[in-house]
Amino acid sequence: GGSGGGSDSATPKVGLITKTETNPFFVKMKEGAQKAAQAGGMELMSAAGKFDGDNAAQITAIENMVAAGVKGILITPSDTKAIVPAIKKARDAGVLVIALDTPTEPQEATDALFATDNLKAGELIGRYAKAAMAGEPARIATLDLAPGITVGKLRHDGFLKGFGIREGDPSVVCSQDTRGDQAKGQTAMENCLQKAPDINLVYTINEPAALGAYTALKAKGREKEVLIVSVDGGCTGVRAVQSGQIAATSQQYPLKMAEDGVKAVAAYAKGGQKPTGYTDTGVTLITDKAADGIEAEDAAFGLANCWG
Amino acid sequence: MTEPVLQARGLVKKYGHVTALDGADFDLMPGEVLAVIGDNGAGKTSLIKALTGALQPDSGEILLDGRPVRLRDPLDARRHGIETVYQDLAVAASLDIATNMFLGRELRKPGILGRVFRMLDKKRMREESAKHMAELKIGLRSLTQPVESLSGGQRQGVAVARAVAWATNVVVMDEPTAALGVKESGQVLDLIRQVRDRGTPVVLISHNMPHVFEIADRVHIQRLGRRVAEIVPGDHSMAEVVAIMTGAIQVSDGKSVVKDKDAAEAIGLS
Amino acid sequence: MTEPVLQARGLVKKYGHVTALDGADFDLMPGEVLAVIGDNGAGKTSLIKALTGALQPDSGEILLDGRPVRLRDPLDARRHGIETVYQDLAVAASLDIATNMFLGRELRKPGILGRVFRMLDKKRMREESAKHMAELKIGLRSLTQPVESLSGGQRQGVAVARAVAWATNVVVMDEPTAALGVKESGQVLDLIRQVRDRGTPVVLISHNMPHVFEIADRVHIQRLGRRVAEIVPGDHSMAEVVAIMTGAIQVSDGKSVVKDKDAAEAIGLS
Amino acid sequence: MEASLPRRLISTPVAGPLAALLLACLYFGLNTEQFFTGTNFSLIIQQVMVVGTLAIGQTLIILTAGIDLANGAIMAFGGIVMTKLAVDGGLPALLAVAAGLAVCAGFGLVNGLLVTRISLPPFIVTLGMLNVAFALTHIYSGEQTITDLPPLLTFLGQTFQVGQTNVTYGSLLTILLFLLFAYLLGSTAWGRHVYALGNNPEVARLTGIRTRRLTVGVYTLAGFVYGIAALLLVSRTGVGDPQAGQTDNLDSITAVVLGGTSLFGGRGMVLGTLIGALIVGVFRNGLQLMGVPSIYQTLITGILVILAVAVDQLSRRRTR
Amino acid sequence: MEASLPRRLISTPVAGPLAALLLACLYFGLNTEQFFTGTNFSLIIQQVMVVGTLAIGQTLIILTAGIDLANGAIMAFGGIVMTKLAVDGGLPALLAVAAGLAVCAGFGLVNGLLVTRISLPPFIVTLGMLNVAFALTHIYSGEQTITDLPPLLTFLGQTFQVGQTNVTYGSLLTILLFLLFAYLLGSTAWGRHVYALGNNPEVARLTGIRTRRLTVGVYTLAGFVYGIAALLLVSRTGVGDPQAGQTDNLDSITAVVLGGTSLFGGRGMVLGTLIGALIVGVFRNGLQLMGVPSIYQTLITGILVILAVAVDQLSRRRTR
Ligand SMILES: Nc1ncnc2c1ncn2[C@@H]1O[C@H](COP(=O)(O)OP(=O)(O)OP(=O)(O)O)[C@@H](O)[C@H]1O
Ligand SMILES: Nc1ncnc2c1ncn2[C@@H]1O[C@H](COP(=O)(O)OP(=O)(O)OP(=O)(O)O)[C@@H](O)[C@H]1O
Ligand SMILES: [Mg+2]
Ligand SMILES: [Mg+2]
Repeated sequence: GGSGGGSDSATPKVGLITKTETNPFFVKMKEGAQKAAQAGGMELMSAAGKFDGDNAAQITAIENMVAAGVKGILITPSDTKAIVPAIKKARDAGVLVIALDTPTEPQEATDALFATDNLKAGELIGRYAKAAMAGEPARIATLDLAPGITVGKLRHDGFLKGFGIREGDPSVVCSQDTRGDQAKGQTAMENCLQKAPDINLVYTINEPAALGAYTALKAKGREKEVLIVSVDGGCTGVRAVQSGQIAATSQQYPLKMAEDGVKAVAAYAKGGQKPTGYTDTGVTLITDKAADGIEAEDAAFGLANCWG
Repeated sequence: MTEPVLQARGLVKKYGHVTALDGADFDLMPGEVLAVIGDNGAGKTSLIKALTGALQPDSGEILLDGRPVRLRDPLDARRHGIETVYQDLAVAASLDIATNMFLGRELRKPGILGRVFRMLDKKRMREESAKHMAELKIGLRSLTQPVESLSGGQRQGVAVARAVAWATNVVVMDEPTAALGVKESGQVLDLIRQVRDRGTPVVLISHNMPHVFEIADRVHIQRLGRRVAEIVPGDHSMAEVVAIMTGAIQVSDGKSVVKDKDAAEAIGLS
Repeated sequence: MTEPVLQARGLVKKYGHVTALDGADFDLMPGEVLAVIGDNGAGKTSLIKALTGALQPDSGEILLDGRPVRLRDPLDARRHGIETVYQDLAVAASLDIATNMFLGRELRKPGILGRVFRMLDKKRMREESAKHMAELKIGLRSLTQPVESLSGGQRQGVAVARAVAWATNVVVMDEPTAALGVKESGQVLDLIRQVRDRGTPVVLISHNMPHVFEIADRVHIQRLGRRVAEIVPGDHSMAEVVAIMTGAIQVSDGKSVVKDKDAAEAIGLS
Repeated sequence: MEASLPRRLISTPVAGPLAALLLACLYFGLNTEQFFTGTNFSLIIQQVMVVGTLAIGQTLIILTAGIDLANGAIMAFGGIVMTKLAVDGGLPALLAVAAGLAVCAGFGLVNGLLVTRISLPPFIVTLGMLNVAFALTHIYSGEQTITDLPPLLTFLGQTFQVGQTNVTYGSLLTILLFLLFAYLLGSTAWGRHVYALGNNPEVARLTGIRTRRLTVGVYTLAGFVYGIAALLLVSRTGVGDPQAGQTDNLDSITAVVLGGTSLFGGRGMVLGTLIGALIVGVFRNGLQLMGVPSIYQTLITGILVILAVAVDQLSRRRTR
Repeated sequence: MEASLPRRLISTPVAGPLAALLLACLYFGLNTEQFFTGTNFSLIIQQVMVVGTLAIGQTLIILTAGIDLANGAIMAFGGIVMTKLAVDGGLPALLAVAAGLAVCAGFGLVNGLLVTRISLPPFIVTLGMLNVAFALTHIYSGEQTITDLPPLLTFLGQTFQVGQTNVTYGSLLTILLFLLFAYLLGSTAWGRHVYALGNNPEVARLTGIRTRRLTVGVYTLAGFVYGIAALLLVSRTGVGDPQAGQTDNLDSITAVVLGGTSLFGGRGMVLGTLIGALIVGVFRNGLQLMGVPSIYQTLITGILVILAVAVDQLSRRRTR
């Protein structure tokens, strides 16, 4: 390529737009995309929102990438509905658009979807938690993401579904937003424990929040009695599963999503076919304390496949 | 006896424990130059702020042409034709001279531009400002320079020119010459005479006794938040007036009464 | 001839197109009260700002006791024992009187509290401030009230008291009595005399000619950014001095030379 | 009396920001092929129009020595009100838009009243309102993005052709708003009063300006402008988005300050704000076109914000 | 001369915030069982200690009429530097901490130099630095959370017993820091100069204060305090977290302003900031104990921020 990452029009370009630029999940996704792009002789452009839910920045990124002449755009939509018109414009301009990780609404707004099912990820740990509690009455705290963010809602709903309860069930004694931040997760858990000291099951939106919760529990000396379940499958998280801090987590595969996505764009750029439909990149329950009747892999498997 | 243009009865204003005005009276006769004098902190500024709507007295009443009025803010006073040069806060520093001159009473362009689009007539405002400033003979390089780049005296000049230009009823000046040079002070005094000659009474606060004796028709002496005397300069010597001001002697019914003998001696009376 | 304490040669200061100082000279003799007079905008403030480190002249040199010095900031001047009362910016409004008096030279508690913990001796600072303020005979209710709640004159008093209290070499005052009442002005003039009598020379900028003639040993007349004359008050009448100031007459070798005949006549000379 | 045009241009406070903008354009133009195209410029304007419009209101408030941290949140709420009333509430689109504008102006009014009646610092009032508007947005929308908008709500997102380039009506409206406010601030008595107020409220009061009423008016008008920004946002994205505008408060302040307006009030120009907004937009667009990874874009943006204002400052110091 | 103690307490600027804090405590105490317990109070202090410590630096800067938008980002970077050097870099823990503190102080120094040497507005400098520090954090950490810290780095998170209650050493350090800065600002010449500087920089300069040097010193010291906040954060969470501190700039400003310090500089007290930080912590804790959903917590916090300052203002107006 030319100077400064230049604009050698010979190399086809592929764009990757993530929700934020700082979440390890998306960083891993970018790494995967970068590698695949190099292998496929393509130039990767990347962009991200400033915060989870930053639709405007994603629209801006799509526009700029179309202006830069990309062949295809891979996007993890921050707002599954709000992004649709911008995607439509890009597709009208002949750009292939693939949703990664999170589907748009409607799903057909993109050419294809390579994703984990977040609802299913939540459901897995919900079912696991139900089995692991073994009939003991649950006192649940949910440490959620932030108001109105799709992933957070899907995982939360999935967890409740898997656990067999509904929103508003009295066994959920404390719910708090954490923005997926470890310090905020810790504060939330501390306050939850003040409110309901007998909490015995904690659902967390991601592993940093889970580790925050663990720290709060440990300060109370209750870390052994409380079951923490989470979603994501980052390496830090899996290590926490291995050391018993987190009981189980649903592992996702951002690397694979990105690699597949870039390959699809590369194929399309070479005059190939547009991919279509939904490709599930899978989700795996990771735990070292298997529960009866729940399919799971152990932490060793998790570490071998973890991201971040 | 003619009726006072502007009158106050029993004005009281307290700031926490400090009593700035303690039942102050005030009378301004038509067409006169009334000097208000008094020590620092005597309540001169507070008095005229109350008279010009800049301050709400706690009690007491203000009468304009014999009718009680309530001046809720400076705009009310302005509407009654009272214009004021305030002691400290006279001009908006980052705005230019012409803008300051016309602040709150901007001229609009004639015709549709002004009436519908409310467009300012900057050129005319500049020209008229130049005229007013020229009357004061304050040398200025440009009317478009911000006031903050003027010397203290020049700034004071802008405030004086503004008040004189607009007053229709009363002009009040709180130490207008404090920052002015000899020449410029002389011009302000001339201007005050001109204003009086066109029939508008002037209230002048000043610490400069020669100025006061030169120009005032009557002198209001303020002390400890009150009017302690009203005198005509010709009837009293400067030393006597200063003595009244500082409380060394007291006045009752227009006659001086020695109160504090030591003090009176100290300043050379007796 | 004795050597000047403070001297300046050819000071130049330009603000954009405005030339505030245009080759100004300055000489202050030991133990004298030197008045600096001139029209508004003549460059008096700019001159003394340059002499006290508050302003960096574009060119020219400043000599202290005959030796060239560079005053990079007001602290440098202070270290040389030069204390200044500035025209506008004298005090920090939200701080109390005692704090303002001691700003930049705070007293610390004796012993370990002061030396190691650098603890302020607030009580002593309050007491000493009270003493200094009392010398000026400015009535104050409390030394702990913020300066912003004082009247203009009281505020000026604080600045004057501070300068006088600390000066060891030169006191410079830029219109210190502009906002002061008759009594308070008198006290400042007394204070200036006291300072001179203890051997410290004083530079006094003032527009008040009676004051200048009452107190000054010599007068520096500033005009259009330059010193146009140095006179002794006794040798000239007030009218003559004003004429020099406004450019109506010129001085060469200590003798007045009429320059602008009309102007001279207008102010009553000839 | 009047200085010559070039002299006036140099001494105008907008000169520095303008120079920064032109330099940035030049740099990106030399380093990427796609930058200097009509389509790309049209794009940049579309991308800055929402923050730019918010920044108009922000300029008004900053000129009075205030600050508005709530503008993005107020806009988001206004957008939800418009879209939800039109789609779920079954209101005619025009009425829904009017309601959205009214709600935004209402927020401005409340801000103004709190600032003047209780003498609260604008920072605190708008910080509180930021949370209030954010929460109301999420409660009222039920976290749902609102889609399938009637055409009137997206009209401003439509384009018309200028030469080869598609320009949206929204871009045009934004430019017109800037010109309108430049006129109001520069050539009407109201504008003079706003400057005087920000310069020194006590002076303004003493010269007979009704400062409280003026302040309330400024905040209300700013709120109304945020309502227009909401409409622009809705028509740009085609949806009502409860997540919108979360960083727009700082972004709009950045635009205002990059445009040379003083945060202490009383000094500045609204056209400077337009330039400030464009600077941010040009950097984002140019860096993206050059393929700079987004974290480095953040780094560079940070440095450039400082540099842009530094150049401005240093150049002013020289001409002084 | 000296006013009586009760009179002084009422006239002190901290009275309003203190009243607000006590009222809030009373309310939550009456409405939840768990609020009035030693453990809960210890918890609240732990929860506010990081933002509280940041707010100490913020207070210093706001007293000089500045503002710091970068403090959270600087802290995050400092935390990453400490933990990464200790864990990946193999540096002795003490040295790693020292390096982290130095980096934070260095950021403060750069801010101070930019503010004084080029006369840039603090808002712009720290807005730029916010981006710079944020980007550096993510680039240097490679987005990895750093775990398995040596004990020294988490020592401040350890607890000791006071009666029935576990108190962390970090909480103690935070309180001590507040007392130290209350002393420095209230009883040393340096403190007087900071107030004078914020009050009117020109007056300060003319009275012989080296205002530039003082300003640079204040920013550097503030940066150092952010370094301590970084250590507190690391020991509280037990990890080095690149995502930390993203909302702490506004949170710390909120604490400062709730504590009665003027954003225009020169007026305020650092103990007010402690109270301001506690107000926020008490509300968050109390509302959660009452089971109020997150989004309503946001709403209520917004209203209460306004109310707290309004009550303060109104009570002052009455005593005037
Ligand atoms: N805003 C205020 N807050 C508190 N006290 C005030 C305020 N304004 C004036 N005062 C006090 O009220 C008294 C009268 O003040 P005022 O300014 O009216 O005096 P003055 O006669 O104009 O004095 P000067 O000749 O110095 O201007 C003074 O003691 C002053 O300290
Ligand atoms: N900061 C500044 N910027 C621009 N011009 C200035 C500045 N300071 C002073 N001037 C100009 O320099 C000239 C001299 O000002 P200076 O303040 O020294 O006069 P002065 O003799 O003290 O006047 P006064 O008696 O009114 O105080 C004036 O024309 C003034 O407008
Ligand atoms: Mg007065
Ligand atoms: Mg002067």
